Amino acid sequence: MDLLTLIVFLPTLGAVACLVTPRQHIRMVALAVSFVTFVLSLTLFGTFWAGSGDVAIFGEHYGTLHETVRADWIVGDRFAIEYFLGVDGLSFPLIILTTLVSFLACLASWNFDSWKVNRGPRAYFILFLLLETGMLGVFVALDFFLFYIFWELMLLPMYFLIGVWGGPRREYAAIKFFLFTLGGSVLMLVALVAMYFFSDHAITQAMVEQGVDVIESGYRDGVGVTHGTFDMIELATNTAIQGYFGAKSTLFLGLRFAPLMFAFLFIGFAIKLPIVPLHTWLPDAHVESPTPISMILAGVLLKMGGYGFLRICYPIFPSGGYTLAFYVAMIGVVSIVYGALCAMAQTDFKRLVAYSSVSHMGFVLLGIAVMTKSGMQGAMFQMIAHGISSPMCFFLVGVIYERAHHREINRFGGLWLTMPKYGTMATIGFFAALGLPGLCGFIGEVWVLLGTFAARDMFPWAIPMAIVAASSVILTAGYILWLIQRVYLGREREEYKGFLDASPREMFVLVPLAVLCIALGVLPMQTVFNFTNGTLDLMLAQVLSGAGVG
Amino acid sequence: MTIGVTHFLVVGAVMFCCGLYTMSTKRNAIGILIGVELVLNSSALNLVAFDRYMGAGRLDGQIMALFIIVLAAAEAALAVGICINVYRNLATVDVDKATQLRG
Amino acid sequence: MGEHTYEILLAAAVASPLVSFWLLVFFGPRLGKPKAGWVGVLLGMGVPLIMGTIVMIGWWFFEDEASRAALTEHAFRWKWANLGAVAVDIGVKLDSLTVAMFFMVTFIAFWIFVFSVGYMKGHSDEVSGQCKYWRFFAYLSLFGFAMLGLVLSSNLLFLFIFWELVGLCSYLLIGFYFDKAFASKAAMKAFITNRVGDFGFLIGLMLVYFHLGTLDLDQAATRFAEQYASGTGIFASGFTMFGWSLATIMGVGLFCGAMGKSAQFPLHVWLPDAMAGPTPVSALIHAATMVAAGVYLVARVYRLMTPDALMFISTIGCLTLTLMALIAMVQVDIKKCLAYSTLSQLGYMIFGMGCGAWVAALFHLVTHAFFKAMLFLGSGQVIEGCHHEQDMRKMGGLRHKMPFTCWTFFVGVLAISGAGIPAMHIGLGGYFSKDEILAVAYTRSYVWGEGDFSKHEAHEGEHHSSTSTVHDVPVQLAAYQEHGEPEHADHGGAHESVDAHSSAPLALIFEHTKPLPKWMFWLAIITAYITPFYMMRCWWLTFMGKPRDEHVHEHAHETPMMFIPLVVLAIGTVFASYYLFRPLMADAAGAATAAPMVMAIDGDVHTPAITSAHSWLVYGVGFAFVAGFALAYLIYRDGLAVGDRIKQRLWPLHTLLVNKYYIDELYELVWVKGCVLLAKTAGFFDKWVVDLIFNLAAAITERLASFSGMIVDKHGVDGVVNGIAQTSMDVAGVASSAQTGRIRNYVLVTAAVAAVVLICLVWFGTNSGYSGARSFSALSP
Amino acid sequence: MSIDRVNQLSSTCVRRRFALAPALLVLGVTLLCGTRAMASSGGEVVTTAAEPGSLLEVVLFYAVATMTIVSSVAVCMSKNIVRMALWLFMTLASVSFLYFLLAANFLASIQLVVYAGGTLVLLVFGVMLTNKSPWARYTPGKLELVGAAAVCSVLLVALWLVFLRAEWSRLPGAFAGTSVADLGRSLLSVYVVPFEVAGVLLMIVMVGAAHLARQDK
Repeated sequence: MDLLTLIVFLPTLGAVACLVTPRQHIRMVALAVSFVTFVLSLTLFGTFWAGSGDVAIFGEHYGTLHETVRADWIVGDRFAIEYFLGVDGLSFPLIILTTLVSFLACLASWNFDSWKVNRGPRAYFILFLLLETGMLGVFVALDFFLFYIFWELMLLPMYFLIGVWGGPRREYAAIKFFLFTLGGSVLMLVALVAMYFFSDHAITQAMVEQGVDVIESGYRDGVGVTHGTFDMIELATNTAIQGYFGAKSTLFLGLRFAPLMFAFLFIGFAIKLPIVPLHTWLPDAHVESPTPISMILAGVLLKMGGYGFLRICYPIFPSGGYTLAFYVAMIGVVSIVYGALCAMAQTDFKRLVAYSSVSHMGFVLLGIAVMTKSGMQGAMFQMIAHGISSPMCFFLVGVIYERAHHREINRFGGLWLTMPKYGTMATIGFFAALGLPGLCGFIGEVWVLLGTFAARDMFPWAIPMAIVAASSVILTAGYILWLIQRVYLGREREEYKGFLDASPREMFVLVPLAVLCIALGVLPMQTVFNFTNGTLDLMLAQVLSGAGVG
Repeated sequence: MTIGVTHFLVVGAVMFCCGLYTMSTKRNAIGILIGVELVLNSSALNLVAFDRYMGAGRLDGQIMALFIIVLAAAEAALAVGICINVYRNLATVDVDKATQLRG
Repeated sequence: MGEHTYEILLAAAVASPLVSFWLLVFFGPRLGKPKAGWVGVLLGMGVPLIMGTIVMIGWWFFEDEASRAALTEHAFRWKWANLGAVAVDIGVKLDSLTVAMFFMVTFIAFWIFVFSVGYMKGHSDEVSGQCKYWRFFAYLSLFGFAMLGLVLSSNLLFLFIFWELVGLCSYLLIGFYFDKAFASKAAMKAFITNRVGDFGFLIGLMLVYFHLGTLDLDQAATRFAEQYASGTGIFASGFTMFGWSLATIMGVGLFCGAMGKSAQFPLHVWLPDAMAGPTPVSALIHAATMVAAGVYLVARVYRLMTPDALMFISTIGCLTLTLMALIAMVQVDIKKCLAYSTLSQLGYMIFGMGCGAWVAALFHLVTHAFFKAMLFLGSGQVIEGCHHEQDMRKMGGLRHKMPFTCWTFFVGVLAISGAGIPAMHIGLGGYFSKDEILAVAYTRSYVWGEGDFSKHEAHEGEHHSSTSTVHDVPVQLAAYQEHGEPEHADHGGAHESVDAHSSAPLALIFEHTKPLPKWMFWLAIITAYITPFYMMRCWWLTFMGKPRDEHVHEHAHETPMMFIPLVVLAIGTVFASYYLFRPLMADAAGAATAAPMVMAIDGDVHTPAITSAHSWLVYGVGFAFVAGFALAYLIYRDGLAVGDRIKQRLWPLHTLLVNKYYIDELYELVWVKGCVLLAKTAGFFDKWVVDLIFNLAAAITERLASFSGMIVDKHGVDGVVNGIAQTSMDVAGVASSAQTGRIRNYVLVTAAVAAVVLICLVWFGTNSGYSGARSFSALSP
Repeated sequence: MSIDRVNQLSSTCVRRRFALAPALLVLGVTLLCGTRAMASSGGEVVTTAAEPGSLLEVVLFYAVATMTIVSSVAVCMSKNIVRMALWLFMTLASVSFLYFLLAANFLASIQLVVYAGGTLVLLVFGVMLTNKSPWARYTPGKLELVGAAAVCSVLLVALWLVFLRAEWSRLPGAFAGTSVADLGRSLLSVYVVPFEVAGVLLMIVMVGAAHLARQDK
C-alpha cells in the first residue's frame, strides 16, 4: 500500500478498530492511531531530503508531485474521475500540521470522561478519526472530484462533534457551521461541474483545431488528454484548457468564465477561511465546540480555505484572480481590521481568540490576493504559523475552562501567579498570536505586508491596503495585551487560588506547540520556506503569466 | 404543438416541488418518506425524458431511473423498518417527538 | 586575527545572555536566590563584557583605518530567508559605532546586573510570597540578548526583530510586579505605544524593501545614493504626502520607530509610567540602553534620510527636550523626575541627529547612558534605603546616611548639567556632548542662514584640518571646499554611494537643506539652563537640607553591593566617555553619514573646527549649570517653603506641568476610549447586523418549523426590536425543541438557496442572451 | 366509539371512494396504452404509446400530466396519511404512463410493478402498523406551511424560468427507439458493476429491514 493512502485511511481503520475496542481503551486506540499517522506523515520528510541539496525538491516545475497515487476510479467514455493523491510544496506542510494537531487534539481529549457529557467516547473518537481522514484527504487529493468528496466528508463528523459534544448552544453552532459550509459547497459544486464541461469543450476544440486525436498533458510527459478532466494540476497547466478558461469570449451564464468561476470557488473557500462578512459561524462554532475540536477547527479547518485558493482558485483561474484582486484584497484587509476590532470587544475568552483567527486569516487572504512572491510565501507561512499558535491558544483557554468552568475574561486575574508554568506557556502562545518577532506570527505578517507593498506595480491600491493592514499591529497588540493583563496579570484572586498548574499531559500538548512557535519564528527558512517556496514561486510565475502580467 | 422535453420537465418540476413541500411540512415519518418518493420520481422522470429526447440512442437515463427505483425500494424498506421500530419504542412516529438520540 | 574573528566574538557575546536566559528559565527556581543572580551577572553580561572589551581593544588599538574599513566591508552574512526574491541575511554590522555601542551596553549593563543582585534581594519577594528572583534575571538576560542583537544587526528586518524583542523585555520588566495593577497597565501602555511607532517603522521598512530592493543597511544606503544620482526608484515617484516626497516619508517612517522607542513627543507617554518597573530596569532599559536605541536607529539609517525628514526629526527632538524639561521641574517622585530628565536628554540626542550633529548625538547618547544609569542606580539606592519611599518631599538630609550615593549622584548631576570649564579642555561627559549639539544647532540656524555658508567657512577649514586631533570627523565642510570631494570617499561601505555623489556639487545640499528655525536653537539653549535647575533641585531635596520625615530618615542605609557599581559608573562618567567614545564615534561617522542628501556637521568645539564666531555661546552655555544650581539652591535651601509659594503664585502653569499638559488624559480619551468604542461598535455590528442576517433567516425557518404557538408562548414578543433580539438569542433554545425539525428546515433552506441561485443564473443569463444550456451544448460528441 | 368518530370515519370513506375513482381511471388508461404499445411494437424495436407528434400523443400527454400534477399536489395537501399514500399511488401510476409516452416501456412496467405495487404497499403497511388509528393527523404549524409553500413556489417559478431560457434545440436529437434487449445488454455490460452492487444492496436491505422490524425478545 502506498504511503499517502495509508496516511489518509489509517485513521479510518482506527475508527473501525474503535468500534470493537472496549470502552475504556478507546482513547488509547485513538491516540495510538493518530500518533502513528503523525509518524507516518513525518516519513514524507524522507522524500524531501532525498532531493538534491538546497534546492527544494518541490520546485522542479509546477506540477512536480511526489508520492503520487493514481488510479481510475469512476470512468465513463468521456469521463474519468481518478483516485489521485500527491504531495507538493503546497500540501506538504499542511499534512504534517494536520497530523500533528490531530495527535495533540487527541491528547487533549484524554480527559473525555470529565467532560460531563452523556455521550460515550466511542462515537466521539470514531468521528474524530474520520474527521482526520477527511482533512488529510482534502490536502492530498488532486482530483477535484475526490477533493470535493473529502471536503464534504470532513464536514459531517465536524457537525456531530460540535453538535453533540459542544457547549450549551451547540446545536445552534453546529447547524450554523454546517449551513455556512454547505452554502459554500454548493457553489463549489457548480464550479466543479462547469469546470469539467468547459475543459472538455476546450480539449475537443483544441483537438479539432490542431487536427490531432490527443492533446498533450500540461505537466505529465508523454501523457495525453482526450476529454475533460477533474485533475486540478492538469486544469491549471494544460495550455488548451487554460487558454479556453481565460479567454474573454468564454462565457458562462453571460459572464466571463474565469472571474465567475473564481468568484464561485472563492466564496466556497472563503467561508472556510473565513472572511468578513461570512465569518459569523466561526466564533459560535469555536465557543461551543469542545477544546480539542476547537484546536482542529482553528488549526486545520481554516487552512483548507487558504489551501483551496492556492491549489485551485489561483492556478486554474489566474485571470479571474487578477481581475478580482482588488475585491479579494479588500476583503482581506477588512477581515484583518474588523476581526481585530471585534476581538477587542469580546469578553468571552474563546470568542476573542476566535475573532483573532479571523484577523490572522485576513493576512492569508491579503497575501494571496496581491499575487507577489513574498505575499504568497507569507500567506503560506501565516497558515502554518496560525495552525500552530491558534490551537495552542485554544488549548490554553480549554485548560483554564476546565478549572474555572467559565470563560469570562473580566472574572479572571492573576493566573500567572497561581499557575506559573501555564502562565509562561500562555505568554508564548499569545505573543505568537500577537506577531512578536522571534515567534511564528511575525514572519507571516511581515512577509504579507511587504508582499502587498511590492504589488504596487500591478495594483495601485496596494500601498493604502498595506498601510491599513499594518495598522492592525497596534490593534492586535492592544487586544492581546489587554487580554493578558486581565487574565494572567494582576493580583491573585481568592477563587482561583486552588487551581493546579498545568498537568504533565497538558504540558505535553503545549510544549511542542511552543517549541514550534519559536522554531518557526527563528528559522523560517528551514522549517517552512524551504518546503513551500519552490512550488509557490513556480505556481505564482505561472499564475502571473496566465493572468497576462508576468 | 409537439410534446417536447420541456413538457416533461415541467411535470417533473411540479412533482419535485410537491415532494419538497411534503417533506418539509409533514411531521409523520412516513409522510416525509412519501415526499421523498415524489422527489425521486420526479428526478427519474427527468432522466428518462432527457434520455428520450437527447440521449442519442444511449440508455443511460433509463438505466439511471431503474437504479432509482431499486434504491427507492430499498430505502422504503429500511425506513419503514425504522419507523416501526420507533413506533414500538415511542408509540409515535412524530419526528418532532423522537428526540431520544439527541445529545 | 583570523577571518570573522570579531564577528565570532560578538556573536558569542550575543548568544551568551540567551544561554543564560534558558538556563534561568529551566533551572532558575532550583538555583535559588543569590545563585540565579550570579548566573545572570556572569553569563548574562560578564561574558559579553569580556568579549566586548576584547573586540574594542582589538578594533581600536590593533587595527588601522584601512583594515577597519576592510573588516566592515567583508563582515559576516548568512542567508536567513528569502523575502520574495530578496534575500534576508543575518549579519554583523561591524564598524566603530557598533563596537562602541556594544562596549557601552555591556559595560553599563554588567554593573547594573551587579547592582540588581543586591537590589532584587529585597524587591523580588513581593509577589504573593513567591520567589521571582530568577525570573528577573532571566528577563534581564533576554534583554541583554535582544539589545546586543539590535546593536549588531546588519539588516533592517533583524533590527526590527530585536527592536520588538527589547520591547517585549521592556514589557515584561515594567510589568515585573504584575500583581500590581499600575505596573501591568504601564507595561501594556509601553508596549502599545511602541507598537504605534513600529507601525511607522513597518511602513518605512516597506518603502525600503520595495524601492531599494534590499533590507541590508549598507546595500540600502548604496542603492539610495544611486537612485538619487540617477533620479530613479524612490526619487522617480511624484507621490507626496503633507508635502513630503516618498523618500522623506520613508525616512520619517523609520524615525517613527525611533519616536516610539526613544519616547519622543508625542509618543513619550509610556516612559514616565515605565518607572513602575524595578529600579535597575529603569536604569538599564529606560535610561541607558533601550530608549537610546531609537537614536541608534536614526544613526544607522542616517544615509537614507532627506533634509525634510531631518527637519521633522529635529522639530520632534526640540519639542521633546523642551516640554519634558519643563515637566521635570515640578516632579516630586525621584524616579519620575529622572524619567523626565531622560526624556529631555533623549530629545537632545534626536534634535542633534536632526540638525546634523551625528557624532555629537551619539556621543551624548553614550555619556548620558553612563550618568543616567548612575543616577537611576543612585535613586534605587535611595528608594531601597528609605523603604520604598519615592517622594522627594519626604526625604532630605540623606547625605549623612548615604555618603557614597550622595556624592556619586552629585557627579551625575554635574554631568547632566554639562559642568565644565569653557576654554579649557576640562569637563564632564555631558559638558562636551551637549555643547557639541548646541554648537551644531547654532551653525545650522545662524551661520547656515547667512546665505554663503561655504565662503564663511572657507578660511576656518584650514584651521580645522591642521588642528583636528581626530582624523575622521564626519563631514569636513572645509575639506569639501578645498578638495572638491569628501576626504572619506574611499571608505568601505560608503564607497559607491560617495562615488555616485562625488561629482554632485555640494551646493546642492545647501540648497536642499534649509537653515534650522532659530526658535529651535533658542529652545535648546533655554533648556540647557533648565536642566541644571531641576537636577540640582532633585539632588538637594533628596540629600541636602534637613530631614523632613523622621521615619524615612531613620532607616536610611546603603549596601556595598549596590554602591560599587555607582562608583564604577561615576568614574566612567568622568573619564571614559570623552577619551574613548568620542573618537570611536568620529571614526564611524565617515562611512555612516556619507549620504547624498544630508550633511553631518562635526560640532567638536574643543578642536575649534566650526568657528570661533559662537565662542560666546560656549561660554554662555558652559556656565549654565552655575546659574541653574544657584537658582535651585536659593529656592530649596530651606526646604519646601519657597517652592510652595512659587507654586501658589504660578498655579496655572504648575497645574499644567504637574498634569503633563494633560496629554495622558487626551490620549485616554481619544485613543483608548476611541479604540474601545470602535471595538465595541464593531462587536455590536457583528452581533446584531452581520450575524442577524443569518440569525433572522434561521429564526424565520425556525418559526416556520416549530409550533408557532409554542414559540410565542415561550418568548413573548414585546416590540419589534426586542423581538428580533430575543429571536436570534434564543435560536439555540428553540432549536433544541425540534431537532428533527431542523433537518426538514434544512431541506427547505437548501431548496430556497437553489431557487435563489437559479433565479440569479436566469437573471444574469438574460442580460446578454446567453444561457446555461448554450454553454453546455458543445460538450457532447 | 362515539357518534362523531363514526361520522368522521364514514365521511372519509366516502371521500376516499371519490379519490380512488380517478386512480382507477388512470390505471385503466395506462394498461390500455401499455397494451397498445406492446401490441404495436411487433418486433424488437419498441416505439412510443402514441406516434410522436400525433394528436393522440398530445392529448394523452396533457391528460396524464394533469393527472400527475393533480395527484402529486393532492399528496402534499392531504392531511391524512392513508390518503397521502393513495394519492402517491396515483402519481406513481401516472408517471409510469408518462414513461410509456417516453418509449420507456420496460421502465414503465417496472414502475408499476415495483413502485406502485411493492413500495407503496410497503408504505401502506408502515402506515397501518405505526398508527394507533390509521386516520391520525399531525398538524404542522401555519407559519411552517406558508414558508414551505413560498419556498416551493419560488423554486417552481425559478425552474420554469430556467426551462424557458434553455435552448434544447442545440442538444443532440431524439433517438429512433431501443428495445428491452438493449437495456438488458447494457445492464450486463457497461453497468454490470452497479447492477451487482444494487443486488447486494437489496439483499443487505432485506436482512437489515428484517432485523429492524423484528420483535424484541
